[in-house]
Amino acid sequence: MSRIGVFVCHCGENISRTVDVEQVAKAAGEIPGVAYSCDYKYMCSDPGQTLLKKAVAEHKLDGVLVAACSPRMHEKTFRKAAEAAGLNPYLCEMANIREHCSWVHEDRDMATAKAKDIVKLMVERVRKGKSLAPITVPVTKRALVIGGGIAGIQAALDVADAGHHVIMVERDPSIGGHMAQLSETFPTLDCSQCIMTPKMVDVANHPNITLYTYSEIEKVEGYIGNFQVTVKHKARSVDESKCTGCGVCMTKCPKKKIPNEFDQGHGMRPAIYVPFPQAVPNTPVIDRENCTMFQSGKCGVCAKVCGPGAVDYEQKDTFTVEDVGAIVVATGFKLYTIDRKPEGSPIQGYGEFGYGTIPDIIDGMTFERLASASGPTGGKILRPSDGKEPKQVVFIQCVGSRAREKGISYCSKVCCMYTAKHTMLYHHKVHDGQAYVFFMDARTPGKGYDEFWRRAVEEEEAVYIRGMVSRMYQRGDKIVVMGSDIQVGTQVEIEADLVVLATAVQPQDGADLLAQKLGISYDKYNFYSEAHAKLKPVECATAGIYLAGACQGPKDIPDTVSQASAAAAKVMTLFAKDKLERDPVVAKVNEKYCVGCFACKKVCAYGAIEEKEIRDRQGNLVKKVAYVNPGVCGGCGTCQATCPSKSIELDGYTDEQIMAMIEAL
Amino acid sequence: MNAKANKNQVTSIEPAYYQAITEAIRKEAVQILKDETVVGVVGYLPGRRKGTASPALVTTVEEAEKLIFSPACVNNLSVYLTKAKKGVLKQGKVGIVAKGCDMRALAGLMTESQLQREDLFIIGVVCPGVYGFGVERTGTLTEANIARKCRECTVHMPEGSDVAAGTHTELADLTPEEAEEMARIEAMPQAERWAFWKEHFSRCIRCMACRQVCPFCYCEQCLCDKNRPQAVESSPRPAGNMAWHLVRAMHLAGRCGGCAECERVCPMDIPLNLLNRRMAQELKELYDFEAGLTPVEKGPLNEYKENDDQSFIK
Amino acid sequence: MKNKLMHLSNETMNIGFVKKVEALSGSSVRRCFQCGKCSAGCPMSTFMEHPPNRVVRLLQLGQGQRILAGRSIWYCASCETCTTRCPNKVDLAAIMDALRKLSWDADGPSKESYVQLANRLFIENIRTYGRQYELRLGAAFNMKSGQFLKDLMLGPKLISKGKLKMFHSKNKNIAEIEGIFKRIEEMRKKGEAL
Amino acid sequence: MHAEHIKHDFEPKIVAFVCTWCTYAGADLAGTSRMQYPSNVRVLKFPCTGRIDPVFILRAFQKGADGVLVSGCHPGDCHYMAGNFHARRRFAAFRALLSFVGVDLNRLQFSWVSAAEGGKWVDVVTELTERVRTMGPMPEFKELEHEEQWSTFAGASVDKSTVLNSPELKEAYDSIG
Amino acid sequence: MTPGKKRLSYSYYPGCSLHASGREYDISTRALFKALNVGLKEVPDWFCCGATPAHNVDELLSLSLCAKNLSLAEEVEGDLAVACAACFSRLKTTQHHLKEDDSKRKQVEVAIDGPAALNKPVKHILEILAREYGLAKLEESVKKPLLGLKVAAYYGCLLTRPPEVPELDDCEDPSIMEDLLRALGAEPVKWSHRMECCGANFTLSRPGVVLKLSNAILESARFAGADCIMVACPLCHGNLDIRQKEIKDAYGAPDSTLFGNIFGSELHGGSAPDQRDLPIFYVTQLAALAMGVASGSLGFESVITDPKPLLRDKQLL
Repeated sequence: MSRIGVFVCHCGENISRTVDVEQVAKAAGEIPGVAYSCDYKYMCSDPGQTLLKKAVAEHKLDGVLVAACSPRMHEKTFRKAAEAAGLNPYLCEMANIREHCSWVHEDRDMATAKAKDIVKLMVERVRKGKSLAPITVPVTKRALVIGGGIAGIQAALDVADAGHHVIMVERDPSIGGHMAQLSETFPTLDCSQCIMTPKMVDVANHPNITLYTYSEIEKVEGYIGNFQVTVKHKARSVDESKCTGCGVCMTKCPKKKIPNEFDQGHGMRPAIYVPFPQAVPNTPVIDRENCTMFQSGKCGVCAKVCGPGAVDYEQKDTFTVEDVGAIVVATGFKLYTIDRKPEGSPIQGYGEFGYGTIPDIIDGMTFERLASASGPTGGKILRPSDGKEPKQVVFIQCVGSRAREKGISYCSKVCCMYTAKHTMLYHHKVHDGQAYVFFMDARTPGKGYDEFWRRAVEEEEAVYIRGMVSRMYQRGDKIVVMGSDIQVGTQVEIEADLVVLATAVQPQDGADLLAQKLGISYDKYNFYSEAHAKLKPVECATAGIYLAGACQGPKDIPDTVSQASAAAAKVMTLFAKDKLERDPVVAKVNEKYCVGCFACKKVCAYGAIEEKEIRDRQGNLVKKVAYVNPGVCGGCGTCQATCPSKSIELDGYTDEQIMAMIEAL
Repeated sequence: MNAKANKNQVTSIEPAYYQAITEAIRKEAVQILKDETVVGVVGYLPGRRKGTASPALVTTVEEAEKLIFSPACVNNLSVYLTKAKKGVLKQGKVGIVAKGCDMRALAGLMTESQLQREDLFIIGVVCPGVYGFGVERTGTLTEANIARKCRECTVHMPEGSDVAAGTHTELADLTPEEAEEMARIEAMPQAERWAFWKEHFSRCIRCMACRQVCPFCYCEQCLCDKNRPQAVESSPRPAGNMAWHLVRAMHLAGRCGGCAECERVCPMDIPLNLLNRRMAQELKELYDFEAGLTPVEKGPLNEYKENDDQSFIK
Repeated sequence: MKNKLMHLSNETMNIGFVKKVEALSGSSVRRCFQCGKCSAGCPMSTFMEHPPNRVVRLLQLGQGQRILAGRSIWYCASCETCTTRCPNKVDLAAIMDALRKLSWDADGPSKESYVQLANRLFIENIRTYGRQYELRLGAAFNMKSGQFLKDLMLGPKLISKGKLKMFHSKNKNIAEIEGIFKRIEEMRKKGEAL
Repeated sequence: MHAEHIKHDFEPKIVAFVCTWCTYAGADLAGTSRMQYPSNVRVLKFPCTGRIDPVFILRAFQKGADGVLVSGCHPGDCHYMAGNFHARRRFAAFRALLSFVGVDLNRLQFSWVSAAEGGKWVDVVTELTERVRTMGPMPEFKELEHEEQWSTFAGASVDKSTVLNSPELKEAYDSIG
Repeated sequence: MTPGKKRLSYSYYPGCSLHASGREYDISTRALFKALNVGLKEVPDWFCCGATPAHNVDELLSLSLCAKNLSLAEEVEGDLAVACAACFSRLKTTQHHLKEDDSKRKQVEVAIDGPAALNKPVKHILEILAREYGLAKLEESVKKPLLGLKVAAYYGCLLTRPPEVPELDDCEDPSIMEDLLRALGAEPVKWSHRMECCGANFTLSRPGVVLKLSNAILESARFAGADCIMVACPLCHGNLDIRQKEIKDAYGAPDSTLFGNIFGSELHGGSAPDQRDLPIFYVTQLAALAMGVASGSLGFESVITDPKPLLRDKQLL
């Protein structure tokens, strides 16, 4: 760059009060290579910008420096102006002589001297600058949604409704997730299945949604706009294309006493089954572990009774590869259990509550099933051990949650509300029963939430006891609950018929393995990490992957749905253009000198660096070098600082630019 | 670290010990050349002058029968695979004779994707030490003629090799000269430390022998040879010398295996290994990293922990 | 029980005392979020005017003197149930030890004299004889506490069963015990130990 | 806030290498809040502390910096997720090396200054400037710049002009240019 | 060490109680070890461990006393066997604390004027029997299985709490005593109060406390249908055995307890609450009995709540 223009701004009096801008402009004009310099009252104003454009044309400037405010303020403004004048926008830089100079110093001489220095440094930066072209990446306008709970369903429907194709992958035989298991939902107490099942059907019927249930993610390759995802379709043993969903196989299956996972093990199902009557798809799956045919080779009843001949014992796992441009991760949660944990596990069980051996100590989800009209008791609250109606029910909050001694320090966020809901459901169903709740804090922020909790206390007569339970043991057919009421300052002992534990929300099993496949980060509990806690709560740090629901942290249904729609909006934003354009501040590899030590790859937080083979004309491998995928590179430059031979370089912050600035110190 | 129980501490290591290793190396080298496991073996042949040895790539059984191991086998042979005899790996698997410090370099080079373990047949040598420089070469290794780096060697056993020659034997009661020297420098007042290194570096003639002999200086273009921008002045003047040696120490931090070849080949007797050892010591203290005998996924400066020490940061 | 107004200010909160408790016990006080699990499981809670969770709460408020004035700390049986079950890993048993030590050092105005007396006699016994002789301990306790008739019926029965020895001798190496006591006292005098 | 206007005998040259997302923004905030601090500091903006190469620090000292500041996002706040973590290790090692060769680490400051910490930026810069001011100019690297290799030149007692006083030498030297 | 090849042998720290109120524990321990051919050599000139009173008011003293005892124990070969749960807890706590806290260790080493023996393995006799001698071998050695004897295994506080110190078993749901009982042929009952506090050393200063807490334990054991209680701590034994009569006097009246209230009338058909005498056994007494050791050498005569009727009833005498 040999014809640089320097424009010094007064910013009204903001700069000129403490900095002698004329002197700065004059000094700038004397720097070799500066072809033009001037000062002006308001560079960012229309006349100021016109001044800049004119000067570029008149003086044939090939680089522009505006000495004014912080680039965080007006860099875009001036780059646009420079572009309008026919310059590459990246050849326009700003020298910050306001925030970093005139506003923070009062001595006019020293501030002026500093301003001159800043201009001198930045002139060097402009001099060594390069024209950069925005990077474009093609976008495949198909989205993958992992997980078919309410989060995945919402995200999938939103994206599909916007006209883009969606692939939904669900691990279980049916979509619906945890929400399908719930009886009623806070704070309105509407029936969960009533609001959930229509959405499930929508997914199944949507022309833009391809639904893969009983399937898992095998492998993920590619980057934003261009992922290749291998999906594993686990053998269902039932041909989905033939099955009519008549259900005869299930009624005829001789093996019927298998605890039903959907009912938390309290109801029974056959070996060929759909998890629940409203399942989507309504195609059964054979549980091979429990099927007599698979275990001993003798049975085959389901195949015999199936009219369309859909039962297929020979079915194998199959794989498909899907090209997608964006991925929404909505894998949800699981509930903590109080059982004894394997040795060395960071999470501990509750020995003081009997390690889960007392049958009438159940968790919240089991209570949901007991309260659900479609549940194993038909909606009657009956306790598991003897089927009696419990008259004294103790609810305990924060089991696992907020217990760093058990390995979980966080608050599970939903338990306060659902416990309040449980006390109401219980009171509605067992009028002469009494509910007690041991709690530490009632955390009920949310629209209508605190009112809901107060209703449980004031109208539904739940007795809330501020304190925790130290021990529970079976005595006769009662469970003795030893707790304390810290407000009264005494111990409390309750002989309960049933105890319901609000157990912690934990990430799904295998969340870490999926994260590793996706190349996204997760916290020490295996919850997925968002790119920014405040401003990018939906995005992953890995571009093109978005989070929805409890896989990112405990969430209730409204929050989950909001985040799912937000994730869908992010996907749609990405899909709004045919090509993805992004800031060209990315790293490039000098393949001539790269020796392939891949230190850059090791430090890259984005996984943007790949190994590339260089071959000669005969096709023989000459060497392996690093290759930066510009679509993925975040532009931090850690790779360049790490590279011993500096064979990788970050555009916009090249060694040449930086060294030139240091030389000018 | 080796189990103390199994090692044998002696006051001198006699030629017979080296002879036994020589035999073992020859046997193995002949075998793998014969059965075409490898296309060549990098090892040591007797030097022209008596009592010396020089690195060589042998490709025939006849040559392999001349391979030796003696206290004069000072060179780190790993450098031959990435630099001097780089081409040979393209022809097939290569055998290499490796002392503990060579093994470390090989492991480091594997970590850095410069070598693949499956391309190598490593004939490990249980090395009790080699000669220092300017010492009397009697054929017997003693406290008087052992190299400085070998006095504090922790890698006598070449774990991770395909075969190992020799039995674990060490010289007893060696004074840790390098450690003492490091401690002495650390104890100096800051200005004196500066003067110490300034004097040493001012002698540097930038012959680049240190770079040439270093297994880790395998860059095709050294940062210090670049002139756009010129980060390190390339003429042998004090400013550039200081910058060169600091940059080199930084680039080797977390990688250097401590073979001290740089120090051995320095014509100006600059104690270069002290810099490398100081960095190794720091990385051990801060991140519990030690250059080992097996490749790792990432070196200490290519990874991080969220709770790394930051007591020096405000 | 009087419910005295708690006036909180930098002056009335004795944080130095809390720091001492934390140093002696090696456990954080602030970490407690008052879930009350300690009090729920404490076998001695019913005997205390401040249940365990409130002892920690008073510490958090810098009200060490209120704790020392009461008898709660002397009714702790050191059963470690609280420490074992605390969700926040607050070592309450160790905090109780620390509080008793500080009360002991201050010759505190505790209401609970019997437990303190028993402890004192127990330790004196060790210093004098090296081992514990229960008959002497019991007798001395009854004498000093003025309960001459306590366990009157039990004593002879136990003696006849061989459970209480009428006679006993000192350890041969009793001087070593005295040495331990002396050296600890010295360290404390020099401020080398708490 | 009015800083005192004292004319000092020595105005140290302070160079700050900062990341754009946190510390640069923090310094901006100090500006918009009109906080005052010594004008000695010259700021070089980087995308991330992870981009900062130890060579830059070395070069800054050689080019006359009396003090160097490296500042970025707090751990966990890195805009690029982990750049500052890598920088932390790199500079921990570099500090050890500089100290070993006899550089006074009081001249090299590292800090985490977030976009919200205008006050901390002022504190860090002020403290470093004042500390370096009391230490005086940094002679080490500057001397090296002006010294020649041969020991006769390196010897402090020998003045360059006297060595170049023979006409032949002078001529040879000038012809090198 | 492979069992069977070399004879197991231990150094032994009995503690004060085992030389006085808990003498039958000492006697039966020695008899049992002899019967099992396991060596036991008493540490000469041991001191009191300081028990609860010392750490109650002076942790440094408590740590120093234990450290001194540990260094005395160093003189005797073999891991240190401890029978008293309180001594065991103190000795293990001392090792744990001093290993973790360097400054405390230094203070203690000044106090005892020598190094603290932190690596001398300290073993409770329960773990020696169940793990080192081994349940299988123990079962083989049984000569007179304790058939039909329903035993409530009582752990108390100090054997398992806090979990990181004794490292004996799960701190909330241990099974070592029950396993041992099964090996001896007895029938461990499932009961609720096996880890509740008995009142411990309040027996001297505030016996009322002990009466209340120990009563709950006895009631719970009776409710579970136990014939007797097995303990591994002389203090627990003292409280449950010596004060059993007193407890009955204090709480014996119907409807005076929680259990009496709720279950008493219902379960016992309106009759008076269960007031059976519950003999309290030391683990070593039962084990030795099963090994065929003569009952005369197990100190049954020293016990207040006479166990002989029960043993006769079960044909174990």
